[in-house]
Amino acid sequence: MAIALSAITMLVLIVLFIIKEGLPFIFKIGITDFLLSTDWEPAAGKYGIFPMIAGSLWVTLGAILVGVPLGLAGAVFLSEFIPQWAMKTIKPTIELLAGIPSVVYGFIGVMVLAPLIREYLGGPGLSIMAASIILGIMILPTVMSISIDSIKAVPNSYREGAFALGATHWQTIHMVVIPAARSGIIAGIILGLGRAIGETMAVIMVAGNAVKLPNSPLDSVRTLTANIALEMGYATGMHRQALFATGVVLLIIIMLLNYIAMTAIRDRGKKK
Amino acid sequence: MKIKIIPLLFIILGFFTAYSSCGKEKYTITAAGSTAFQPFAEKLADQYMQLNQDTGVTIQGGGSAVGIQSALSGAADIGMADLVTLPPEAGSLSATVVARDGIAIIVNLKNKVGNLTLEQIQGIYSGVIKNWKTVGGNDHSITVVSREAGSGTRSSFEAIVKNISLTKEAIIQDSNGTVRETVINDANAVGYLSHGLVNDKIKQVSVNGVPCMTDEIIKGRYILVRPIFLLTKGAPKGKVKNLIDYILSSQGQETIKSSGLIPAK
Amino acid sequence: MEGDYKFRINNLNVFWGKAQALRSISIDIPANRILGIIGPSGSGKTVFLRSLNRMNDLVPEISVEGRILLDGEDIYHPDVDPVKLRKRVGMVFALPVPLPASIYDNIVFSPSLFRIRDRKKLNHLVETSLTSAFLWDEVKDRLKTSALRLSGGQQQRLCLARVLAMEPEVILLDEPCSGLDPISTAAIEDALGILKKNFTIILVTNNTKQAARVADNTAFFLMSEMIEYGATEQIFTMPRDKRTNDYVTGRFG
Amino acid sequence: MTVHPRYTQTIAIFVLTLLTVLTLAVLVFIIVFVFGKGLPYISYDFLFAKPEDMGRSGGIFPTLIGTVILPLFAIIIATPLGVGTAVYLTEYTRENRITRIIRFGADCLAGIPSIIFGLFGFIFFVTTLRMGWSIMSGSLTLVFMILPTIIRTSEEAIKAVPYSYREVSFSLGATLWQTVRKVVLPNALPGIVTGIMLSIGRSIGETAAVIFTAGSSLRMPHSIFDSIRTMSVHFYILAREGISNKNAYATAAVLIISILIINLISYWMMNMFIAKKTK
Repeated sequence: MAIALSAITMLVLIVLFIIKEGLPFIFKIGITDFLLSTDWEPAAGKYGIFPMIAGSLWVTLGAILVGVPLGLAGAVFLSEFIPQWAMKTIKPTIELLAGIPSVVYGFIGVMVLAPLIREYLGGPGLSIMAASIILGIMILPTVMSISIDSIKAVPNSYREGAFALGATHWQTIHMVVIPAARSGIIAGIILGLGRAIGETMAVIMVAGNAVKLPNSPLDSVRTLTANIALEMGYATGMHRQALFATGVVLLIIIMLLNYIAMTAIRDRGKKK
Repeated sequence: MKIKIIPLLFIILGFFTAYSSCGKEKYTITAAGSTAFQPFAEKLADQYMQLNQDTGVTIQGGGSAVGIQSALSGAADIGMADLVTLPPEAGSLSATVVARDGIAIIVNLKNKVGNLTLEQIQGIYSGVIKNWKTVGGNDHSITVVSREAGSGTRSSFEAIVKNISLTKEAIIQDSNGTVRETVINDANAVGYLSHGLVNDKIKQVSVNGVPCMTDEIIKGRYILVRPIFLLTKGAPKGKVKNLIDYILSSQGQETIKSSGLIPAK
Repeated sequence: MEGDYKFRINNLNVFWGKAQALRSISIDIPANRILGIIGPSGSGKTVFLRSLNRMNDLVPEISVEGRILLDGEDIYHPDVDPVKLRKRVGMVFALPVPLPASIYDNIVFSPSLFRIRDRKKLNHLVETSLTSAFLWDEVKDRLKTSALRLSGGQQQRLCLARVLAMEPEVILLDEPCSGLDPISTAAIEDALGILKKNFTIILVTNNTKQAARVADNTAFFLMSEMIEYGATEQIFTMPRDKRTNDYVTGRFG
Repeated sequence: MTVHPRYTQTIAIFVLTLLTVLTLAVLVFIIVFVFGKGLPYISYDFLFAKPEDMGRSGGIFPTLIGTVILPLFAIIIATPLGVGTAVYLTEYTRENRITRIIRFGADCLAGIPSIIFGLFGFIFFVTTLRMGWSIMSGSLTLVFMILPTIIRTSEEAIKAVPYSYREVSFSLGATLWQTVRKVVLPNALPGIVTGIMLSIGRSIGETAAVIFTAGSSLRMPHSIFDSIRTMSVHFYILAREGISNKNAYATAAVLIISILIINLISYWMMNMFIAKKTK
């Protein structure tokens, strides 16, 4: 009880801290000006973060498009079609990848991926596409390893029941196993999503950080996190409050995403 | 219950070692701030500690604003900042110029442009000049690489070039090293960085006909130059003063010069 | 129906949410006998059984009214600790649920909760419980292997032995043989026949023949009500209620 | 709609195989790339000598120590807190508005960028509590950062323990706490360990939060109130400031190897544990 409360208090503390530092600023600037203006020039007193909001959403969406199908497919394949002994080497390898620092992924993005994109697809290379792919790869291990755990946790009797009713292995997987493991899989995706939208260093390295609304996946963007991290070291006064306010917006976006995900789980649960 | 006692023991053990070693700890000076000056500060600190065995010097990065803030809050004894003009909140701090640093304009080795005027630089960074053709290069659009808002290098650069309203197409990189990497990798890129970090993988262009070289800076002919400040709360005293004096001594200034920075005077 | 009564139950009503799961049940259960409870699925047998060791407490939607006396004490009295009650009233579930640990550890699970640490005593307990559950000979050489490797019938006898090791006074069995082969079923029935010397046994079963074979007394539950209660012989040969007759002769359900 | 299930199955398995191979290929490429560029420079001296000239030459020993100590302290503090909270949420409270809010909060916090934790740590621990840039500030900040992950993964693992196990435990006279300790936690352990592994990984790989709180001093720390630099921060500084690419790759390779070793140890421990239960 005391433990739970202290952990929760710690978490609340952080949220309050961010809100206290950031919220007054938003009201001072005006919510619409802050959220919808496309001009970010702290030196000139212009604080519009719309390009960063767009940037974060694009990059996260891209990461999900790359990471979730791959991660889920990998998890299903590895837990349903691979013998136990092979799994014993593959799963640790995946978890190993979850531990590789994001800066290493970012560095590989700069050294390998960005030049490829610049060469073959055009643009500056440091772009939404580069960031999406790198983030997608980064969240792969998280999505995969948690999905594997929850697929493994589905009792074998469910599978046997489905087989006994004449289902093929694939039907069993998508009609019985995945629905049963859904809660865990979604938890994995949410964790991955959180990691993608919250990732800072790797994104700074590969996204190019230009403050503008992107026109194509090959354009350079700046995410909300990058905006905070890039300027935090220097910012003082209003500028620093603006960065905390960026943090508040980020927090709200994350809450919205989680809320949507949770309603999705609940609604699907009701239909059953 | 077993589960909980073990970590507790660890924590207690941690505190114990902390306090037991606190007793024999020597005096430590902490300096924090400018990432551009950090490498040189490390070097100077090493030399200083060779001479003064009783004093430890810890160098932290974080950026110029961290330098100012930590000097103000007392988190660091010395704040390091590399801005042309210090922000108003640094007014209460005592500032000592210990070195100067040239800002070099760099392009890719394949680029044939060798000189830019201040007006051309202003035009490129404001997004008015979009093609290398306009300034005597090949027919390629320019990839503008700049630093993050608040960066000491960027604010100094913009303060000297004047009237830059940075083009929205600009790629933003958060350190000298990455600006350099970006320009190395992109044939159409232009960037600026600390003079000491120019290497042979990139090409440095002259500004108004003057190359960015130590001699030219000392003579005052190269104009993109910014000072590096050490900030202290009140006038430096005791060990801190001792350290700053060492940096300003001929030996310290020699180190600064040999590492690629420009001496204070 | 002579002798001491272990349980005396008076006007027991159980509600599951708004629905009534048991309707004014009154029954006295004699000690050292086997009570068989029969009835179709959904008649309230399991809910009744779980009221006796307060397992129903774990389901927030369930509320219990009425009096259940165990040796004259109201088990729903606020002073009664359900944990201590459950130690006196053990339970075997319909599906065998061995904990994922060794056979030995499954048996000593309960004793070790009560701080019995003495190896010799534990070993002795393991042997006697497994023997009483007719399982000792089959597993005595592999007590340290996982209980999950046993067959279904062996697992259910392990669960019985696990309850015995707790040294309870009453054993509740909730359709313990529903998934088992005839040989395992026979083994469990034999074990119960011997165990009743030391325990009061309440056996819920879907299998009326099983009740006829092992129970001393039998109660018939239908639609949340207890229709009839009496000596097993009487229930099966001269039921007073027509519905009982229909059920035991297999005419419905 | 009318495609025969067998064909769907064949197509599905084909697609799955393809995606899995692609995934594994990408992941293997990353490891091979880093090892290829970094392994040749790793030597005894590189690991155990002190860095010279900002890391341009010399070794990485102090950062090795930092990488071990910082996550270790963080995990030691965060694990009991996180698992305890998960147990409390799943076993001691009924599902209600408050537990949902807490869970929602934990989910959201899992998504907060580490830079914010870094900032919080900098202002709260480093300046307000005057711990300075230190091992202490760094590991406490990491505790905040990994707590949500540990809570959520532990909760999932605990929920996955079959309800029947709990019933059995209660019916054998166990109290709630005994049930949690002897039945629920042991059976949830693999999932909990996965969460802890993820958190260790995240702590080791963290740059933004650490650089602001533990600092980036390259010297050997003498106490937990000294600043320290972890390998990730070292890598970041080497690579970003263009100090030395080859030392950066070598540091990354060492990082991956250390994570490998940690994972192997935890797998070994977990296998020992599972073996004890099923042998």
